[in-house]
Amino acid sequence: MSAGESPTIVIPFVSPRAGDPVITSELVADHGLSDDEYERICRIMGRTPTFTELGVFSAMWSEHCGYKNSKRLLQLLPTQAPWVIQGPGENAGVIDVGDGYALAFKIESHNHPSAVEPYQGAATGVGGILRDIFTMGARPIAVLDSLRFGDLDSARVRYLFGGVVSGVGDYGNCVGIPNIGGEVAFDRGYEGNPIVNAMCLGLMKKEDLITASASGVGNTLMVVGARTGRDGIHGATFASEELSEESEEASRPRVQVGDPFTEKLLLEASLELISSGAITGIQDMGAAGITSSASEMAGRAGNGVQIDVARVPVREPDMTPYEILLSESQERMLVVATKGHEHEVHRILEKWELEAEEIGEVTADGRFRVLENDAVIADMPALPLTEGCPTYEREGIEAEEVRQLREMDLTEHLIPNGDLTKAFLLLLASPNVASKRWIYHQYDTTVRTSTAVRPGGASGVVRIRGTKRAIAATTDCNGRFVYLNPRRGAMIAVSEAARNLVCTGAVPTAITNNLNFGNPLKQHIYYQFREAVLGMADACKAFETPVTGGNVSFYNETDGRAIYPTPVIGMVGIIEDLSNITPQSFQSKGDDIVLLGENTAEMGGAEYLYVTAGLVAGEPPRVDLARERQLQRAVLTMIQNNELRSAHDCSEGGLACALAECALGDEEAPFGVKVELDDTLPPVATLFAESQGRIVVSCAPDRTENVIKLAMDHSVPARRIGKVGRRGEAFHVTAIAGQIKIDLVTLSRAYFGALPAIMNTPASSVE
Amino acid sequence: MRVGVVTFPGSNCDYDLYKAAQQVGADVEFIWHRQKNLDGYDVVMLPGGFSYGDYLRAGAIARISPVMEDIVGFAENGGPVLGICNGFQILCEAGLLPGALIRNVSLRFESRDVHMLVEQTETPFTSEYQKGQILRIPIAHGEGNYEADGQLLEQLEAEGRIVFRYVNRGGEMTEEANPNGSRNSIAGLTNESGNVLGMMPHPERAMEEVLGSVDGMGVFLSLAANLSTVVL
Amino acid sequence: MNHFRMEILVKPRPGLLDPEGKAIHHALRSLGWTDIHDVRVGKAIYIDLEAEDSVTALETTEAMCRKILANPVTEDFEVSVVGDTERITA
Amino acid sequence: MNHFRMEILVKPRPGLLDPEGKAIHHALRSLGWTDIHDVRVGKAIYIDLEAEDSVTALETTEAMCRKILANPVTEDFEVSVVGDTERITA
Ligand SMILES: Nc1ncnc2c1ncn2[C@@H]1O[C@H](COP(=O)(O)OP(=O)(O)O)[C@@H](O)[C@H]1O
Ligand SMILES: [Mg+2]
Repeated sequence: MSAGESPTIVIPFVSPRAGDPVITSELVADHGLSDDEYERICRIMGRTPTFTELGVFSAMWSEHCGYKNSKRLLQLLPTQAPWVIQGPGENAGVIDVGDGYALAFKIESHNHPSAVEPYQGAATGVGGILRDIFTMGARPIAVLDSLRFGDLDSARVRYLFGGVVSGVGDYGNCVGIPNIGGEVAFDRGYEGNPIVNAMCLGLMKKEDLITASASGVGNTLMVVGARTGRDGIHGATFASEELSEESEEASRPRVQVGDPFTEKLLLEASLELISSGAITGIQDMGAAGITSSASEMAGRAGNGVQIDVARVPVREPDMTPYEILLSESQERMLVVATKGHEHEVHRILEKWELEAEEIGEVTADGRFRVLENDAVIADMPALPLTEGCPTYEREGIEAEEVRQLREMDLTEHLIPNGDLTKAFLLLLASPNVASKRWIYHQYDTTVRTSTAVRPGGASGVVRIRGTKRAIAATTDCNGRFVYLNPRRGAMIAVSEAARNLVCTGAVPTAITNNLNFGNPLKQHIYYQFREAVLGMADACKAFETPVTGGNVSFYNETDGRAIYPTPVIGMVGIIEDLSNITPQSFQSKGDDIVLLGENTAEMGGAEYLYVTAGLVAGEPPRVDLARERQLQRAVLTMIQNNELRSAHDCSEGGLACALAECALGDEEAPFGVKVELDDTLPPVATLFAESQGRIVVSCAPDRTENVIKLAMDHSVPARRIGKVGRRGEAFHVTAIAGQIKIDLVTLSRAYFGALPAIMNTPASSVE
Repeated sequence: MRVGVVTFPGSNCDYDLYKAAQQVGADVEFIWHRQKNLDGYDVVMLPGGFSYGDYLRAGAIARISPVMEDIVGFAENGGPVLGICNGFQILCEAGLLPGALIRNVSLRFESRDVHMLVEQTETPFTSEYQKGQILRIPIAHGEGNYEADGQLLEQLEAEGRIVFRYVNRGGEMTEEANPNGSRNSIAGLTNESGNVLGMMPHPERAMEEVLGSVDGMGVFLSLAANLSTVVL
Repeated sequence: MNHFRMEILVKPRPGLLDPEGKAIHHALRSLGWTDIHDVRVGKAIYIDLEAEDSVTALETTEAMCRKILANPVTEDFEVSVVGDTERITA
Repeated sequence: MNHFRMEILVKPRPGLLDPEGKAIHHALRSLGWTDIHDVRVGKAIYIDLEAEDSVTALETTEAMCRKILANPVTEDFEVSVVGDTERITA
């Protein structure tokens, strides 16, 4: 080549595989690619892609893998802090938690699969998130689940709810990872399109961190674990489609079945592989299977990979390369073994009664090349698969319908329709407020013997064996607030998560998030998305809780109607000393009850409106991030100074419901309550408004002065509102112009009996 | 005391059991399910979990693991064997304990604290408890419903082989206090010679205040007390 | 009205992973039964009911399957009459 | 050698508690099917194997049942051949 001449680019020619369909514009559209995107692919390839190549591009450039419509906004989130070891971009985020330990954590959604097959959809959701954690070299130590369903009066919704809960439970129980918390909400806004998000936390010694990259040219790619079947082919594109009547029928063959037993073996084998030093990288085969794991691993290392699909162990005969590359069969991993150490991988896998097969190698040429025996059937540049997906920023406009709901005048609802005690019982027995025991009694919460606070507390806590430390975690999001005001709603979600951690004695440290939204191509959905991301970014900055990873789930729509925008926040915190762990419920009769924060008449989005009037309306409560931060600092100081016996934040159902939860505890020995509230507000607002920035604490009477003083030092309003009564005494809360008085047995029955009673009525997969 | 904790594929309480035994001063080792030699162990413990995924029936596939033959021999020679949760299920499947554990009446996995009454203290597993003591201990299982025919139940009662029974906080045997529908509220029982104990609740999960209860310690302290005298 | 005993066989749909079948297959193999190609596990449900005749009994049972006994997404079912009044009371 | 598909029906022994059957019975009743006397739930296991002839296939399968597939304390079993080479490969 002489100077000035441009280098000749050799475009590898790949002849179409016999039997593969020809590429037509319909086929391109079926793969979820726009004309522009297809042209871009042709430019990248330097020719038209083969059918297999089209499948690979389509999966990698799907919303699920390519983050087309979210990437630009997500870049606005804060991701850095001195304690962040691994930010977004890996299988999971990792933070330093002290004493030489690192914590990996992440949240994932499995909404669409769960809508079609609740049990398997939820189970495989848990399976996927566990793999994301142990492929970082961390041993999973806890799971949380964040769920949303339609109203439980539908037999189909009960079927979905019951199926999801046993799916989440059976999978985690079998693998042996304790569930330490989560959340659930029921609202017609989720009818037909449930939300199933699972979060996992894993612990490792800092030096055991491993990443998912295909480094070391010449190293061997191995697939380990379960065999590849036709499950979930095109799951990644499927996860990015709206649900419709037909999709339920049409997507059946895509259902993936989970095998938690194999997962448990895979977990042990993977951790053993990682500590053996025989491998340089490992990644779960999640959405888009081998395709995404291989190309992402290549992309991260700036290398290429060559894979022979004929060597992939399959479960079914006659699978095409297209199917093998895109299968989403569960419980599989891609491992990069150091050249010459393959036998060690085989030895470890054999011990755990699992298969391992060498399927290819890491190359230097930056190509993603696929062979079928000797024939090349795909040959494409690796980097554009992971980095080349076009990203879009769209215009967002608020829906008129939502604006009207938000601006609705709620004054008439401040006048109670009858007896306050009756309204209160109705609220307490609403599945959104009532005890969630029916759920978490199906989850193993104590396996691994490290759970210090089980589900039912403000946040779950697991101790780190051999240290004085513990990790706390919570998931939070009130979708109604986000629906009515996305920016504020997202801020509330972050604030509430932090508040929940603080109540158990933890310092909020970092978040992962799961952004569940409708179709982003619709302007009003994009508006919700953008506003929510902006709100989250502000709140995360205010609380110094960087985002270390997350997941976006778009197209959560049924027949054109979107769910409430639901940006679930999964937050983790550190408890420096086990003695700081603080319960949520009252501990001792005669203790003073102190309210931190202020009651307001902000009824917007309150559960009270939904229960009494079927309304989701009004401006959600204000949230002042600076004051919220002060409140949380104050409570942490009180806890560290040993001033408190309990702390509980006010959320769904307002102050009255928070007090009831403090009184009831785990049902065994509830305490009476005597509280007097002198707020000059309508009693409905005092008792049931969901104003932000409030925490109910209890303390020994000789500590009350300190508690109030500490609050004042932080400019947090505080006042003693009453006393913890004797066991068996009444629950009595008085507001100006109204009161709630009720015996503990009735209270307990309403709160604990609600969900079991509802779930005792038959469920059905058909309406 | 030298304790062997057996790990089957799918066991998930093996590590917890290991730690619990270590806490009372035992010298503990894991026994891989393919191991064939139990020489030198004073106690063998079968942990909870989901050996072979609990597929077919809980404990059914683990029962054919190579180690089980030796465990049967170990038990026949009087060696103490403790099976907790899935370990209990395996012992029943292997015929080392009578009866069977079938699905909970609720058909749901049941995970929570239960209360159980200590009825027998003349066993190597319970000598450090008081007769009539009420323990608060976690359960976590889907198939813990102890099933046996009337004749066997009578025999178990007559021979005093029921060691633990589900009760409420006040010590009464009630339907609500029975978390899985077990016949006669049986939570744990021994074989005829008293050296094999199976129980559904998890004493190893109730060993530290930070976990909510220390009521499970008695099981491990009893073994330590009984076996260290044997060894010395 | 007559008595019928219905047998309902509920099987995992072909192509779907059957982890239980896989585990049993593995166990049988390790016990020396190596000539096995495949194991699939489903449910066998027996319902004793009263109906006009066997056709109605079958129809009713199929309706139960669609409504609650089988999961249409993951399972297929087969219904048959395996007993009538005499055999049941015997 | 020939291929056989074996069907194994594993049923809870009469008289023993069958929590799943009871729950299904209850659910069916509350859905309006009130003419049901009893529901029992067992397992249906399908094994594709190779054997000399159907007699050997049956014997082998029965041995599997005794060894592991059924629990003699709580379950009875029934074995039959439901398919041979042709039907299986079809
Ligand atoms: N799906 C779930 N899985 C596990 N625990 C749950 C789930 N839903 C709720 N919980 C637990 O029930 C308790 C009450 O839930 P919630 O009312 O959402 O708490 P809060 O309002 O304090 O955030 C919490 O401890 C929570 O962890
Ligand atoms: Mg709440």
